[in-house]
Amino acid sequence: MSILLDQSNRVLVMGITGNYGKFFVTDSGGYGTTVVAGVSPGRGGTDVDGIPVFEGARAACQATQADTAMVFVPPPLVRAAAIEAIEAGCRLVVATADEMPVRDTIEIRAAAKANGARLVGPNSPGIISPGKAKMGFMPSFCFMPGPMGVISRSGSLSYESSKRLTQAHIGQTTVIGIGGDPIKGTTAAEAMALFHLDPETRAILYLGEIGGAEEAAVAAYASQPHAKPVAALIVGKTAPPGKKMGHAAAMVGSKADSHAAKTRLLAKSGVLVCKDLTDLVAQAKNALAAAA
Amino acid sequence: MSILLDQSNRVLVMGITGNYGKFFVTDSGGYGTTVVAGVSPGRGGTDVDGIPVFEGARAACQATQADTAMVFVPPPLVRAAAIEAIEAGCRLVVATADEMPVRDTIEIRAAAKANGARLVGPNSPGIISPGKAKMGFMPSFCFMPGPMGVISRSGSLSYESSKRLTQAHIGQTTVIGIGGDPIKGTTAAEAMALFHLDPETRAILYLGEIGGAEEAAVAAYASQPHAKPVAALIVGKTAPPGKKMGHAAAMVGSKADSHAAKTRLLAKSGVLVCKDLTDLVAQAKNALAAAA
Amino acid sequence: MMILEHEAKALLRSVGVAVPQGSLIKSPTRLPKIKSYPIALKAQVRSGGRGKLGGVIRVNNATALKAGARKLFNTTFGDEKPEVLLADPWLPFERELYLSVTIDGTAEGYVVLYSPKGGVDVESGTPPARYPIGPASQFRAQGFRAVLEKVEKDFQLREKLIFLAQRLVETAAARDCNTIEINPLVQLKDGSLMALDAKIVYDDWAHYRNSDILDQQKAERARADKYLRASLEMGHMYVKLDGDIALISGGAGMTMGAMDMIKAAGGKPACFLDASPGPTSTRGYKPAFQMLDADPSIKVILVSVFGGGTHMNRVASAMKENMAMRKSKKPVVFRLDGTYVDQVPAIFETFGAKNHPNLESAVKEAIKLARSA
Amino acid sequence: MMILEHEAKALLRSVGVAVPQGSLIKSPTRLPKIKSYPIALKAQVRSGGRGKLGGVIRVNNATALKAGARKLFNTTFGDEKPEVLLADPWLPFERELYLSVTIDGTAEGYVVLYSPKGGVDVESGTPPARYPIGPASQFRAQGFRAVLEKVEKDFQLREKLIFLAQRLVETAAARDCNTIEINPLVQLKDGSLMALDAKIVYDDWAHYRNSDILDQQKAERARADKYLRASLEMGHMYVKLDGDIALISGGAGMTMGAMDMIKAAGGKPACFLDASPGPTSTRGYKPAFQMLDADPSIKVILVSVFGGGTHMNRVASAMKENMAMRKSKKPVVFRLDGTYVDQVPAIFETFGAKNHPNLESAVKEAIKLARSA
Repeated sequence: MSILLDQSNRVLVMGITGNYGKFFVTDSGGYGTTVVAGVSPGRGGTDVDGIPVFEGARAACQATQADTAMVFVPPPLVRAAAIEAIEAGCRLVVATADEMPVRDTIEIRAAAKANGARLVGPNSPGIISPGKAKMGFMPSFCFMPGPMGVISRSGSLSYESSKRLTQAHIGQTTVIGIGGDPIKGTTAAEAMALFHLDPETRAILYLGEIGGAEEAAVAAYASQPHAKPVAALIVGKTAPPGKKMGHAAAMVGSKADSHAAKTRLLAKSGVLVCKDLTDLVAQAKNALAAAA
Repeated sequence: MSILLDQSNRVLVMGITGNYGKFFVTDSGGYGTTVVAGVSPGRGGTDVDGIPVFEGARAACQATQADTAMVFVPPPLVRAAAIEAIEAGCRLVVATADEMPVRDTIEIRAAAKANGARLVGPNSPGIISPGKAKMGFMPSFCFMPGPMGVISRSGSLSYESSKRLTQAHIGQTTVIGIGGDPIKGTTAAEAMALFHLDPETRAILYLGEIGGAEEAAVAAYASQPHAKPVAALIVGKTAPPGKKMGHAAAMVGSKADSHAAKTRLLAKSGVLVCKDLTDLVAQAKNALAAAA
Repeated sequence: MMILEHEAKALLRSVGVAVPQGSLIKSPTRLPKIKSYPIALKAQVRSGGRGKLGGVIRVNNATALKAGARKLFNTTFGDEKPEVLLADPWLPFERELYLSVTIDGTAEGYVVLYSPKGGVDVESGTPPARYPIGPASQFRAQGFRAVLEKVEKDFQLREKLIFLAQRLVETAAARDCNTIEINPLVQLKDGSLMALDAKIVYDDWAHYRNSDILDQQKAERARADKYLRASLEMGHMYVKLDGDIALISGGAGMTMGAMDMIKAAGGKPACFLDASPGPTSTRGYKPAFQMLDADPSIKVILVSVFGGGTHMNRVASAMKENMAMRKSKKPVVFRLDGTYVDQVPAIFETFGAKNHPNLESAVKEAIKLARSA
Repeated sequence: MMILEHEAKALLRSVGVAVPQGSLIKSPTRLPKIKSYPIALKAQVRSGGRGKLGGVIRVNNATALKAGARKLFNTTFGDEKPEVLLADPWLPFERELYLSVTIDGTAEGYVVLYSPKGGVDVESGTPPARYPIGPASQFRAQGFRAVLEKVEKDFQLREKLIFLAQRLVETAAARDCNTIEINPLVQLKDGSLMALDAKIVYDDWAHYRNSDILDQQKAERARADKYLRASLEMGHMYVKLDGDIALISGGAGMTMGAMDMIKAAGGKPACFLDASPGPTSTRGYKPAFQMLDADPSIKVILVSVFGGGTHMNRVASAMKENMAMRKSKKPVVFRLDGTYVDQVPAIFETFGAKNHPNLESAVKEAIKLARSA
């Protein structure tokens, strides 16, 4: 199995007539994702590679039973598009856009909560359930199906890490990019809880950073009695304090934000902490071994 | 009967330890209103004339089954107090304060709607069901029980008009002050609908002003086939265009706002329009006669 | 209260709305260097209908600017002369549109109005399309899109309008604006939108959380004469009319009702004056009497108060003290009613005043006194 | 990005929060006339710990002001010298408190933090009380009151804090502030609250709807040298470190992962440079190479990109063109991977570059080259 995404998700593409939208139809559709509709106001009635385009999300969902939305509109428009998709009935909305005002994300998350939906992102590579479906632009060759659930705060790092797993024949149930922003549609804690309930996920690999409170949530999960084994790589050991490292949330502001504090807390909670990227596969194997 | 308010309402006074709150306990309590509790943060555990004071609305409602709130706090604090009362379970909230920012009223009204509650006010004298209960500072001698439902945009004008009715032995089921602000907790249309359903209300007297859209709603009610007879006094015949006459909503901005347009529309819809205050009792009598 | 066009544009610019890069002219003798002509020279006044009254001039060179500025500074629009002019670049555009956000009772909050034809004649055309919102947080792109689809064919423009309207609604809520009107909103050659004119009305009662509103109130008082200033500082609401019977009353509806009755009985009301704030203190009425006593067009003052929370014994005492302080011999007619009105006659007796039993009687006497003055 | 104290106070004042009536000093030779001493002379810098570094001086007279201003203008705090000083009246107060609003993931939005003991040592004391809100519209007086009741005994103060906190939360949302911190918030003798210091952090990504943020971004670029300015204009995220191996990467996590690996392998990273914006164009990388080539402390440049939506064939072409434009002889090590990486070797062959098969190998070569440079 997998979490959140497989071939049964019926995907609506918000902004389907843009470059990203068109590439997504080809790339993710080719991967196996069930893309059923697109929205592009003013272009309803046309199609993109055979996928029908609608004026709005409500019409699209009614006509195609779409239940999942991929948002590819410019950052200032993401809030409106995501909330439109949520209110039209999409239960999963993935927003990859970075450069999103935090307030907009807060409002999307609140709208999702009020409607029983889930947001993944923003500032995220998206989510892939290898061999089944992907929502985002992950390089497909880096992934293969298998028992490892992967959670990542960073896009490229999730590709890099997944490729290392795949080369070592460790497949993944789902790889979810939770994003680098301070407010996340899906937090590490929420992603851990989903993997916990997924019977095929035997162990979890968490890819974290300095700054923020996600790692504390990972530690809290790992220290529970029936937790699945967790391996973790935390990057930013060499980041200076007080500087924002690209991601809005990646900054050592207080002591708890630092690489040392985070890795110490994780190790204490029973997480297999990777020394660095080179150590990743070894700890992933240890986690799977612990699950056996 | 009456609308919204009678002796069965269990009234909570937000801001009970202030001057207005204390006077209300004496005055309205003496009139028959069932005042059961007060809120004054920091003064919980004390009492005002035997009415217990609580730290917050939730505690007050739980302890006393209060279901109705009278808000007597300064205008900048009304929004917080009203929403607190609504979320604590009060189904009717009366706010008399003027000088309220419109945005605050919009938010209170939205909170009331979301919680199935009703706001009366702001910038309103409140509401009185003669002989039963009053929420506000109406001079009690102006009112007596009887068959006329009265709706007023203005406080003093409702006292003046009710006194004239009372002197002419025309009693009132309920006199509701809907207030002079552009956004009203209870609109004229909503008040008309409540009087329509009240079996003891035989006719309705509406006291309106220039500006705003309330009078159009009154006309719309009156033109319905089974409407109760409506008499109306519209003040502001001598008001110059483009000037705000005290009430934020009382301004002739467009042609439809004017005294002439409003009285014409009302008359056309079958409303008995009073020429001026002196004509009020005569038209009220005509309305009651029409109901017979 | 309404702010001037250039102030409204500054606020719009600050929230990301495109406006022309104009310059301000504060005196006809201190003119700015204009880099490129033609420009639109615009009188900064609050009165409506400025365009039709010649308040906007197209100016092609520095000489014309000098003449135009002198002319506009010397023109009265409605009842105000401009204290400042705005010199905006004269921009070519493709279309004139109308977009506004305002407060609306039937919308239970904010409403967006859009008309595909903006400009000075917008009011005489088809009524604008309405998108009722409620609280600002309830703005929905799909909701406004559905309204626009019926009146605006250009779908790319529709999306730009949705984005702009949401920003205007957010701004109205955040800055306590009861109206933000852009007319015309123009579409430039590149398809982008720009606010060529703007009208913003602040919520007077949000002054404590918005320094812009507080500053406007101070400026409004500074523009008033000393008597009116004192009255405004007391919180009185005052509108001057052209009659001779002044009215001091409480409550907007009651005050208008009394005005109407004066007129119906053959008199001429001289003002709307709602003295509800501070209604029981001597201090509360003092600036009202001072202002009305100083006004030569006023012959009689009618005090008509019907109080609930306002106790009539205290109003009566306040009247006694105010009468003792007055130097004017203008007659004052009293009609107090409401809570504790039974105590009024005894107080009035101490200074020889009479309390009329009803409004009709008081109005009748006021008219008689005005005629004989 | 963080704004200066006096800018933060101006914003707070505009939304109704009481702040001292201070004056700005822009040069040690142009000092304002101070009506009443003592004053607090405060260096306007973004760096933390200003108080402990002597950045706030109590000044008792005009002579001391001159000396104090000269001293502060010549002091470096962290890595910045003040360009402006703030002269605030030195106000007596009863209590120092701490109040802030910030973004918090576990609160799913805004959180209010309050500590009954404010001042410079707030971080070393008991952690502040937390009131998690979510979206700004979810602020509830009763919610914050329940939090305050546990830590603040003065019930009148509690109500003032609730009112102020709601205004701060509204302001954070309306003006796109990710943090508004008042420390100390002081209680004056009359019980009222005043912000003696203020720190506001804007949301960089809300620049298009907030001219204050846009202006701060422009000012930040204006402060940067020409190379960094070009890089910032491209949207690159750059943090200088003290090593000699520069890194051009894409994605924050990947970039940090590579930095860490350089260090672990015995090298010294010279920067964090995330070039994700415009990641496939020649133009996108040009300012990065120019900046790093011009920096004498840098010996080697390591380009490490692992792309999903970023196609490696286009990155490889962009590298080819950038290499052709460069005048510097600094060695560049490449490691590209991800979408269309199979097309990279053919492109690299045309200009004699080598693509490393993995990060370890690329890092190893970069370290070797740095040692031999």
